[in-house]
Amino acid sequence: MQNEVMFAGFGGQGILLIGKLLAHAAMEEGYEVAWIPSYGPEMRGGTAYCTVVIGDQPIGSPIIKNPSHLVAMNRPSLEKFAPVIKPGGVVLINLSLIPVDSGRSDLDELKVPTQDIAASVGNGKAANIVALAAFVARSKLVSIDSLKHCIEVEFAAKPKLIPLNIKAMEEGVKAAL
Amino acid sequence: MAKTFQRPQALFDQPTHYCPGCTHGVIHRLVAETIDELGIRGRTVGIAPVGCAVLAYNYIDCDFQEAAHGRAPAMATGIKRVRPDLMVFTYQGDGDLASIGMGEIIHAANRGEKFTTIFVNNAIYGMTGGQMAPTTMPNQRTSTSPFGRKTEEAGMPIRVAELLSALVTPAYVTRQTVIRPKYIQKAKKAILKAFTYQMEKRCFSLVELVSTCPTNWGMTPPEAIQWAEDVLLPYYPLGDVKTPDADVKEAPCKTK
Amino acid sequence: MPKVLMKGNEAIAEAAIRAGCLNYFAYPITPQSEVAEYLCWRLPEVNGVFLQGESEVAVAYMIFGAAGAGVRVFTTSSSPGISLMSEGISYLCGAELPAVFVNIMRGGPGLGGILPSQADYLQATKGIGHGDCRLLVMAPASVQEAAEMVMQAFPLAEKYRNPVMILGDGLIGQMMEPVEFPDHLRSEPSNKDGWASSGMDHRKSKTRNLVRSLFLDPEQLNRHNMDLRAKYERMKAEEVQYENFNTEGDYQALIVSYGTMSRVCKTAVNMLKEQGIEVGLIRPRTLFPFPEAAIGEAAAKVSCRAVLSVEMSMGQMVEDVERSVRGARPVQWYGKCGGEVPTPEEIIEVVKTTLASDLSRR
Amino acid sequence: MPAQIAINGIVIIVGNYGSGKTEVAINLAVDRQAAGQRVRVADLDLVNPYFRTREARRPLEALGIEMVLPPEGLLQADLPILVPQVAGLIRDPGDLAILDAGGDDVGATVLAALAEAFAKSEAPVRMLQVVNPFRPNTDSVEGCQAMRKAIESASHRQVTGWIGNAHMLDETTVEHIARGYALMQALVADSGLPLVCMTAAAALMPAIGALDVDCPMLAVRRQLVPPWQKPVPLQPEKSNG
Repeated sequence: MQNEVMFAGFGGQGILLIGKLLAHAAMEEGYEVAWIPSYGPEMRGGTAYCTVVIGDQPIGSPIIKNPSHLVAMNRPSLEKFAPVIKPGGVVLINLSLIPVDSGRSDLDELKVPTQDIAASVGNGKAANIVALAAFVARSKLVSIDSLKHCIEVEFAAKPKLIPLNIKAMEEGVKAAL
Repeated sequence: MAKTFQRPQALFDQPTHYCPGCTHGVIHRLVAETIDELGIRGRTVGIAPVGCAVLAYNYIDCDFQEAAHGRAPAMATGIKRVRPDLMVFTYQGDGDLASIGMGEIIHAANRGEKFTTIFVNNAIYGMTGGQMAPTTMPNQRTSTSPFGRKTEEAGMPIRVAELLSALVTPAYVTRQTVIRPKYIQKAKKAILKAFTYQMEKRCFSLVELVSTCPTNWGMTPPEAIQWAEDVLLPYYPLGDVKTPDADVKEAPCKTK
Repeated sequence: MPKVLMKGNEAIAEAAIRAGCLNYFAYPITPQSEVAEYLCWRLPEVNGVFLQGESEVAVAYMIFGAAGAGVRVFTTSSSPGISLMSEGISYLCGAELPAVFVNIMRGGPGLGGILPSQADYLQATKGIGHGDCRLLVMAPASVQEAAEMVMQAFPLAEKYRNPVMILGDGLIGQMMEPVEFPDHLRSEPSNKDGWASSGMDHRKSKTRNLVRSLFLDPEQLNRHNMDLRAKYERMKAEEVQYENFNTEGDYQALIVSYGTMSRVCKTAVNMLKEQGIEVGLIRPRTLFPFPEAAIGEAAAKVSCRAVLSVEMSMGQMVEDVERSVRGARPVQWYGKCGGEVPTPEEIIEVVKTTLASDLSRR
Repeated sequence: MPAQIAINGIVIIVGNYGSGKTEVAINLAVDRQAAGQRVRVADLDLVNPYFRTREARRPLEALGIEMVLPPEGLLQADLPILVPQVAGLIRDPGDLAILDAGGDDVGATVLAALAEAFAKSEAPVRMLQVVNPFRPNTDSVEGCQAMRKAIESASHRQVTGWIGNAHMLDETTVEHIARGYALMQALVADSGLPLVCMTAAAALMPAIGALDVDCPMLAVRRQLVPPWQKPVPLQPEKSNG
């Protein structure tokens, strides 16, 4: 079994970080993981994306043509990647910035106003955590407990940020229900 | 005094390969005497350049590394950073230091690397057969400037000591010469000072030594000395260009 | 210690420290600058030396100086930077100094691009510097392996008194994977008293050492080169590393591929198996020495009808694969470069076409 | 043709790059040694580390010709090494001291540094310029004179005579030597300096008799050959003199 998750959005939305959090959580649960960034010029201010591969066998190709799932944080990302997602995958659409849907009927679409939710817990910047939590709650690739643990580890150096991000996570999980 | 004629312990007892009238032999001796006087032979590493002094390790008796052309300051940086307890000096000519290795010497000096550079400036490439150097004088004929150095094409000769002293960091930059006995004591003192500053962990020091190359200049040794005095010294004035006590406010140099 | 999730570049940096190498000189270049960005704070924690040089040319000689002084030292760079270091690498080989160079390859020629590539294969294995010099070249295919190879590289460099290169591609440097570091190794070349310019006082012998590569007497220089050659021959005898994948049973074709590319090929091999087509794979872990015998043997298997060298280059390793197969089977190349990475689907297509054309010829 | 090359004291061999100075110096030494003169040779080529007299040191020493060279370990060094023995040789050259300088004015520059030694020597000093008229810059009287001027300026010495070394290596014919001789004659007329000798490969010597050459001929046995050729053995012939 192998799942590939594409995270995509604008540079500065914290795309690479939520990819890393998912990879970390999957690793903690004993899966084989790989986090593959796009490190092209587009990462500087333009589109940022990364792919997280989670499997129970050693991971072969890190180049993924058709990911299983998509977390789209802006409209160009949805338009670019929704067509290549494998049927049956979860597609998270950041409703705060994307007024359209994926255009596919064979995907599990999950629309979440991530910015608005993040703003409601205290900081719009936590939209990425809201999105990740909602995606995890829907796809069930890892447990929410693992995710929580990894968020705490990630922000260990800035402990003031932990409560905010945990709150954002909890609201994200609720949004997926 | 008999002492003057004693062979320093750091100098091998063998004739050099240098041409008659060449100053490398004298400079080797001054470096060797300095190493003896400071008692540092067992923790000194020299870096021999590409140039006539490539075989300097045949004459000076301490650990040595042999550099690629121009790279001695980078190598000295490598040694000194990982082994700050060692005493490190580079021995470089004008082609090596002022042409191909200009980038390395400027950055090593500017980082304040704690080694000493002996810079032998004889205004010509000796090893490769008398080609033009960055320090070749205007109208000086060399094998690659057969009609004399044209300043409109090659610019004016580079005054290395002044150039490096424009940097804030270096501790000690001086220009001396050994072309006549009357200059040698001062040159010796400068070399001793440069090594002492290194022992005191002060930033980079460089001693430029105006020298002769009778063979490639096409002169007898006495003619070469006279030419150096008449032509080189007015353009390359002797004396300290930068001392560690100047610019104390800005420079990161510290005594231990 | 437990597994941690790290970028290849970070893992390479941390692995060097755990291998006892506390000295790093480098110049930034994408896609490996994270190594310097990691070590600039990590090395001071362990009282190590971090220095950003003014150029790759200077860095190569900082490495020379430090290696010549008898300490473990390494640098990391990417293709154009390695080209600038290649003069210094030749001097290190000539002076027989141990050091580790990591090349996280990007696209070329010239400025090329910053995306992953394997286009420095020939440079690393055959053309790294002037003169008869060779590097021991190791090619990791995962972050874990990159870390392990860095840790192996230092003792190997010291065993042979020769630079060792870790040849990774941009993905190896940029990808994050779980990594587990083996225990600490010793931190100094154990044989350095015989050759390092570390100060006479620090040696029992109290005799001086010269670190040099100039031999004016042609007989002496020839002898020196014969000694170097003997070392390279010893590497060939003792240091070949490779991985076999799906080669136990019969297979119709054999793929040779290394680094990131080999992982794509493994996926292709698994997918082909599902379609009933068996393909074997050999992944060289060392590129010099090259696993000639293993590839020659695997290609000679009766069921094997063709050999395919798959690379992120325009056909470089294929020359060594051809040399290894020695005409026993047709050898083909497939590859892309400049940041384009062949997908498993493309490789499946190429394997099928190769087998079909091979059948039609019979 | 006159059989003897009349030289003694100090003979400096100069000429442009590739004029054949070194082969001339070697064969001149062999010729004079065979004629009974006690010959010493100094390799003064500090410029170009390829094709220097030192490469023929073994066969020359076997003939009893004394060589003044840098120390053994530095023979192949890319370093200008002017050993002090050269000054000694100049002060006391014996029967004949041949100084083989480097090519062009650049190679002759070293002679200026030796001016004091020359001044102290009582022996006659000749500076002979070797000319191969089949080389690009010395295929005319003007070219040869320009090279002479450059060498004289760099060495601070006057050229005193010419050696005609007309050859096309292995493709040399008698015709080449005849054409070379014609140019040397024009050069003698223009410069007023004597033609000390012409050269020809030893194998060509029998055919030279047919030419109307009014100067001594030096038989040349090539020593500085590429690795795929063997040097012509330096057998000292009985001199006619």
